[in-house]
Amino acid sequence: MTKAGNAILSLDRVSKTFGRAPYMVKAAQSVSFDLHAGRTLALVGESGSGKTTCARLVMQEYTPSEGRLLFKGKPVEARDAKALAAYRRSVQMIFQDPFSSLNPAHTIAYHLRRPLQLHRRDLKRSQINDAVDELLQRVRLDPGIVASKRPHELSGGQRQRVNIARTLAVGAEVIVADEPTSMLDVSVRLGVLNLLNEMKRDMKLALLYITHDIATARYVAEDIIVMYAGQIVEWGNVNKVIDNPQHPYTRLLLSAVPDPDVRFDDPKAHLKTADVEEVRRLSAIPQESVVAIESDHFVRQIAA
Amino acid sequence: MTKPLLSIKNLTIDYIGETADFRAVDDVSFDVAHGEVFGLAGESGCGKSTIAFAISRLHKPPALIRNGQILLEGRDVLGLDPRELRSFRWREVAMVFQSAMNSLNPVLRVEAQFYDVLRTHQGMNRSQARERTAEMLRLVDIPPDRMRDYPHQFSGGMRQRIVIAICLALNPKIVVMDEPTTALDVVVQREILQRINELRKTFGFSVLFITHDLGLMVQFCDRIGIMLAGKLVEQNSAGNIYTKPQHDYTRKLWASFPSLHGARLMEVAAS
Amino acid sequence: QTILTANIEPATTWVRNFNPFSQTSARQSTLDFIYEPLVVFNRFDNNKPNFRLAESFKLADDLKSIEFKLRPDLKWSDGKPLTSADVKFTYDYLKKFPALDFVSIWKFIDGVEAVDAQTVRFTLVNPSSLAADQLVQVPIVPEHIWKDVPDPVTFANETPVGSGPLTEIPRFTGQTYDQCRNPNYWDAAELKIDCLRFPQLADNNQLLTATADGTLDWGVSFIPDVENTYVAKDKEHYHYWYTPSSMVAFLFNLETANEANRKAFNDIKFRQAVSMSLDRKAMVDVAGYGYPTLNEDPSGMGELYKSWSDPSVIEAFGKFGKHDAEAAKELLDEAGYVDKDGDGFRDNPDGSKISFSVIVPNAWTDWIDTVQIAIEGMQEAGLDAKIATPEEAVWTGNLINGTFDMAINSLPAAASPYYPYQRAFNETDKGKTRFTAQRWFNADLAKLLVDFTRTPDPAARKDVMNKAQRIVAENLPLMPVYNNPNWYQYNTKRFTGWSTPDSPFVNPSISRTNPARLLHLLALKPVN
Amino acid sequence: MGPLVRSLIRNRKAVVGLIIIALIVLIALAAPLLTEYNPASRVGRPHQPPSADHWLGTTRIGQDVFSRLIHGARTSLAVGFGAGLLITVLGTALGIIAGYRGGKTDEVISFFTNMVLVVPNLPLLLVLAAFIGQASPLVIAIILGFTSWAWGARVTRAETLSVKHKDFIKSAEMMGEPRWRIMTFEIFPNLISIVGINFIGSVIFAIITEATLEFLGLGDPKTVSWGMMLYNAQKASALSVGAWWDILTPCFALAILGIGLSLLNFAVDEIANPRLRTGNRLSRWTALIRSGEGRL
Amino acid sequence: MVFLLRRLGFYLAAFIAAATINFFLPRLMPGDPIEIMFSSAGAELSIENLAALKLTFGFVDGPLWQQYLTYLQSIFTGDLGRSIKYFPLPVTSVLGHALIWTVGLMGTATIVSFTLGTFLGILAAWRRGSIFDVVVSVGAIFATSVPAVVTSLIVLFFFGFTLGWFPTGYAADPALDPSFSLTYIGSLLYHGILPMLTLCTVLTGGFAVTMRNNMINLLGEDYIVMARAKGLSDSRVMLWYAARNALLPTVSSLAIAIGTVLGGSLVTEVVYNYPGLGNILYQAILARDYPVIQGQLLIMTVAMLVANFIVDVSYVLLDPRLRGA
Ligand SMILES: Nc1ncnc2c1ncn2[C@@H]1O[C@H](COP(=O)(O)OP(=O)(O)OP(=O)(O)O)[C@@H](O)[C@H]1O
Ligand SMILES: Nc1ncnc2c1ncn2[C@@H]1O[C@H](COP(=O)(O)OP(=O)(O)OP(=O)(O)O)[C@@H](O)[C@H]1O
Ligand SMILES: [Mg+2]
Ligand SMILES: [Mg+2]
Repeated sequence: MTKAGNAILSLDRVSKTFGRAPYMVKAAQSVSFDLHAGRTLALVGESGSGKTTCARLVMQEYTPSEGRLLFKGKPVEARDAKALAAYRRSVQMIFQDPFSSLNPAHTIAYHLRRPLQLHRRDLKRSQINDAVDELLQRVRLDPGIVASKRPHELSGGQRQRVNIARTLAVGAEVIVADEPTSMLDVSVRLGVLNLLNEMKRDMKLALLYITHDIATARYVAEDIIVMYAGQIVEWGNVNKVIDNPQHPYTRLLLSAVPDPDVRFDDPKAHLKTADVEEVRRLSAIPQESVVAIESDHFVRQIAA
Repeated sequence: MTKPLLSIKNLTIDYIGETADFRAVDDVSFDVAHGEVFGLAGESGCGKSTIAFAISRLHKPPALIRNGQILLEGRDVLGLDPRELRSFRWREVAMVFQSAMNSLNPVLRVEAQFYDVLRTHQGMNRSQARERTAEMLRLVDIPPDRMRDYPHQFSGGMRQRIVIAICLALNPKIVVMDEPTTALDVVVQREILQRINELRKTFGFSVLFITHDLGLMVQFCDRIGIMLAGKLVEQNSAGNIYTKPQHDYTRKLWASFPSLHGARLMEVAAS
Repeated sequence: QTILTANIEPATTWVRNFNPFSQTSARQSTLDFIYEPLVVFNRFDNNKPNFRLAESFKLADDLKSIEFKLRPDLKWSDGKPLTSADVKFTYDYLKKFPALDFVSIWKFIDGVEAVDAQTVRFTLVNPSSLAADQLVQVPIVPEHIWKDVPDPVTFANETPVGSGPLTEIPRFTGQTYDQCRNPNYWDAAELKIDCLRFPQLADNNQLLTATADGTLDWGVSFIPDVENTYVAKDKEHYHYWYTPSSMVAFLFNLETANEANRKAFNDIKFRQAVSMSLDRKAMVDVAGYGYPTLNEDPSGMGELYKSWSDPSVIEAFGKFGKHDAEAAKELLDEAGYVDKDGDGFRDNPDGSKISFSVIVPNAWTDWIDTVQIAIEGMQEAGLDAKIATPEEAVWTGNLINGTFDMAINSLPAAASPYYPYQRAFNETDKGKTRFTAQRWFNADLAKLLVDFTRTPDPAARKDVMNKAQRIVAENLPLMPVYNNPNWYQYNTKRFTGWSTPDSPFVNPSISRTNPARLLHLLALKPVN
Repeated sequence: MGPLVRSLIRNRKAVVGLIIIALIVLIALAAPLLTEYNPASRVGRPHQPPSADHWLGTTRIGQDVFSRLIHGARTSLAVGFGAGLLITVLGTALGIIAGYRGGKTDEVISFFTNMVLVVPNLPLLLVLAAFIGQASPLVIAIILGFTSWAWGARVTRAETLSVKHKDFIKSAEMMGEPRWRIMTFEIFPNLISIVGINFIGSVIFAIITEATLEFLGLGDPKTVSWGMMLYNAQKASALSVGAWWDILTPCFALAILGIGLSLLNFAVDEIANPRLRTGNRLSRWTALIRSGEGRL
Repeated sequence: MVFLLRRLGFYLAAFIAAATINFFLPRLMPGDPIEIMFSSAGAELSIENLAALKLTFGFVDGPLWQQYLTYLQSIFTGDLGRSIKYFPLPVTSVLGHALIWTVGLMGTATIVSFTLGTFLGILAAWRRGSIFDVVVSVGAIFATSVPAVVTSLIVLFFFGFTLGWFPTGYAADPALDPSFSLTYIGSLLYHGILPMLTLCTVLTGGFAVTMRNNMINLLGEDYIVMARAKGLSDSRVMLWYAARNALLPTVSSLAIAIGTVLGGSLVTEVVYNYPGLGNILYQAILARDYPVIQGQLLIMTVAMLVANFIVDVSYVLLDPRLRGA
């Protein structure tokens, strides 16, 4: 897809299937993409299209059924424990549910202290506390107030900030964020997204942003991938894809996004069930050929 | 204005605590007209579901309705005796719950869950009920022959549509929908809401629609109320809420929405 | 029909088994009542023979053989004649199936022959004046039935054919069974009772209920606080009479592996002192509810073998069988057993430490209580004694193998003190039975016991026994404390003719170990 | 732990339960100070009814029942808490390991757990106790520990499975926490209430079972314990001879201790699962409804 | 189906494992049953007779593995040997007789207390916080926390001895012959009341609590709220929606409860001298009746396995979600 060159991490025609023959689910089919330092790649698609599967492949929670994973240009070998550990450390994740991603039994400070103890052996005990404070400040939390609290005493947005701080503490280079704001209140969503953006910019992180909210994808990402039934159907520069959707599924998705400017009564906006079914049917058929609309906008052909 | 269908007056609801009470709904009043879609928006925990529950009087301890009136076509819902209440529920007010995915009983066939309602309220026998069930399922694009399946055999969107079909089985006067599509993806959400919109036009029921997606709400609702910490802070037509938000909080809500096309409100957010 | 309700054995459910050779699992009403003995010796009447199937017996002068003459015209309950062939068959049968030979009769005899239809002759391994006593313990079974039994060991003999008074089983359920009149009983005229009924009674509580509400006419139960819980319910009709039975005694293992203990145990002074420290009265009253008979006789004769007892022995050694805490301490002091290391307990004169446990089976509460009292006494005397309560099986094993220091043990009651002495002090039995657990053997005593069996003359026998008991009392290998009660409750409401303290014509117990129960049964009559 | 203790103190059941247990523990600890009678020796005539000298009468052989009662409490408590601890430690460790490690480890542990669950416990214990012979309280506690962990393991495993899928475990793994640390520091603290319920339940079970085994005659007769008191009283036909104090004393002692522990157990259950709570809230609510200050 | 097959596999494995434990346990017990038999019967056998007897009882001193194989083989052919205490009855018939009583007592008690407990639990949960709920919860605490020994002794003391209302032993009046007559059945019931009462007291509380807690957890589910919103009557929501679903975990607790029931019935049978399996086991242990002990444990294990299997099956029947799997 985008040229591999300086990608930190790339998926090279990776497929993942679950189950056996009659009940086989192809959760990801020949998926390829690159993550670059300082850039965000958004992954959108309907529920069950394989987004989380991709995230898990990146996290090495799943091993690919086919294809390979390149980290800084080199394939990641499961046998090389040290390299694997380094990989795991470099790729961190922010979960969808801020309520379950922090251990209710521990203080916020503990959550940040542990990665430091594990990965920053050079730090002395006293320095670790300072480092914790610094991390909290970086995600705009007041260490004096927050450090000694437990997760349930924080709001969802605050918790997501703690999660971000933790990925930083581990020393992540790639952050996978699987719907990091979908469970947050509308009013704090942007704050978290802005923070992620900032981190990406300042720390030169590569960000994989998974969402079904195309609007926020456009807000945070440079590149976008649209998935359907395990396949990437369209990808490229985020603005170009959204403003000039080529694949019928991308168009369907975009037309379904709530738009306060168009009321349901408006016949223009009406989705016909039959059409929707047809788009779904066609998009689900595996296709090889890819058409480049522009240098940074590609679309998969659909079956005739 | 004609007499409203549903009229909520000074509704105040507390959750009783060990020592102090928590006021979840604070002096809320609004009306829903015949055939109208009224939207309630607000952040999580502002009391939207609490209001929805009160309309069918579904609250259990420790919820306590401290004050106020709920009138449906002028009849005081809070004054109904248990028998009246049973026949009032579903026949007049039907509900789609926040997690409609889970609101079907997992161990009963879909058919049985229709039959329950039809028998209780209309005294139908099994074959009559089956006929009616088939009719309702067709309305929401579910093949009627699947009525003998169990809920877990349907996808989330289908389950949601089944619930909607059950809702409409008795031609209720108003359907309360508490975030009916939160768990679904946008295309399915769109399909379902469109279908509700059509049915509403056909059958003429009103809808009380609860969500925190303002964009969606403006698309779907006729009038919208904005809630903040148990209070109804603004109430206006959908267009006005969108274009001329009055309350600061409403404006802030809008500001938090990145828009798909163009960066209309981005500046507000950044500031 | 007159039915007498009796209780012989506790049971959770009745199992229909009337195999007279099956010691543990046959119903205990099998012997004597179904299979009549040749002769019953009445211990309560100077061991006088009461002729049953046999009308006489004759011991050869050389004491090497014995002939029994059967009554004429004896019949089995099925009407077939009972002859000497059946007797011979039975004894030969035991030889063929040693597992059936519960009295080890073939160690005692070496041949049996039918002299004529009415006479059988046994030849003995060793000359013995006690041959009849031994031989009559074997039940005689009908040849025509038993010869076809494929496996007599597992044979349950559900519908027995017998020779005794009560052979018919008209009713048998898990909770009750009746045993009724033999239609062909030779002594039918004497039998006034038509049936014995045995309700199943599992434990003390049930027994007590059945006894106290008058259901039982004849019982062998332990009843706690019998005066209050039983007699008081109907003073006129409810009675009990507990005669002395097996002897309970404490003993030291003279061959214990613990050297220091062994030293003390083998010192007669030490044993005498310990014996004096035992509060036998408390054991009887507290541990035994007052039911056992006190036994303060260092030779073990006691009440049970009173007629054998030599007063001069009691005079000389009696004080060592009586509780006297002060005397015990004095004797220990005198013998040099004093506390050398200051731990509060006496040590050997050479300073080695004496410390031992008394073993008693885990579930036998009355014995445990007895041992507790013994230990209180020994501790009072300054000895480091403790209690240990192994499982019954382990206890038995320990006694047999000699892996213990001190124990409580019992010796079964018998017609004369010869039997317990023989059991306890016969060196060839060492390591084979629990009765030789003390491991004390004495050549003079052994010789006296042999003499006893070869002495037909009663006066001469008494003389032999006098010598024997003196040796025992002198050496105190056992420290008798009491004789177990021979349980017997009887109800005079429906039946009379009971053996009572006023007319003690027969051992009153209905238990299996008392063949005289047959005589007792025949003496009973309905009230009207 | 702070919040747990606070919730315990606020829970009425917990308070009553704690008071009962504390009282019994205190009495057991102070036993030698409360009576001059040696629980094992004869200090009076047999089966005397309660009197000023013997507050709860005497046993069949004249031991002081009160003295046996309060000394016996020590045994019951020691066995209960000892075995309870052993059961809980085993059950929790196996449950967490099985649940967290999954795969083969889980299969093996689960198989054993299910095995132990389907072998009837008390009969097995009976046979084991008989096998060991004159089982002292310590021995009973140990057998109990090694045969009764299965239920706890199963529950803990189930709970571990649900915790394991929480994102905070995944993030700890991603961070590179070693497995033992995840099990002990990440998972375990979240199972505290389950472990607590398991512990109290096991204590109750152990106390009951010890008493039962001893009652059935499989204990060591030298032991001074409530089970032995029951056994001796039963053996002496205390019921039939009207010596109710001999048998009812250990009966009520066991019942009261059981109730105390159960109250605590229910309370922990309620704290772990707030839905089960009734308490103050509901009474306030009811009062408000009654006074007409609101309705449903 | 696959689910059930897998469970069946487990049960078979569990059965063999239990049989194995069962084989080794009594063999490790100290003491020789024959010797005990004779020492407690007060009779003595000579060494030779003892050896002969042992042979008859099948105590061969062959290598352990050989004994083990023979044992396994005989188990699968249903031959459990002969009882020593109830010699010469085969173990199967000793246990067979006792089984009837235990199944009668325990089965009835389990059914009664499960039904009653479940019902109380349902009502208590439905009327959360009411006096009824408080009474049920507190009652359940009391009932479950008092050992079965204590309950049986106290019940026996008051109703059997002090008041004398009920018999203190036997499964039926021994004067009556077993039959299907009214008097006999009446006597059976009369004698069964106290043990039944005890068992029910011990069990009902547990079932009530489980059911109550499950119900309370379920009552928050959306489909319950929806059922109420549908205007269904309270009883229908309570039984058809809540109770039915709450029964699922309760049923699984029933399988585990069978163990408790077995334990409880053992004690109860001993206290009331009921001629059931528990009492037989107790007596067998006292008498070191190996064959009976082994057969007993095996039967109890099989009972547990069968109970578990029934629970599995009913689980599948009750929960459609498992059916497809
Ligand atoms: N462990 C698994 N075993 C079997 N099938 C799986 C597994 N994980 C995912 N799948 C299937 O793979 C497909 C893709 O799932 P995935 O979770 O990647 O979707 P998604 O796009 O993340 O959906 P959502 O937006 O709901 O999170 C789905 O059909 C799902 O059912
Ligand atoms: N049973 C209860 N006891 C105490 N407080 C409750 C209870 N149920 C709800 N609340 C509180 O009442 C407030 C309003 O809850 P409600 O469910 O009506 O919010 P909502 O607006 O529907 O939120 P959401 O968008 O998350 O569904 C919340 O703060 C909640 O914490
Ligand atoms: Mg809500
Ligand atoms: Mg000393």
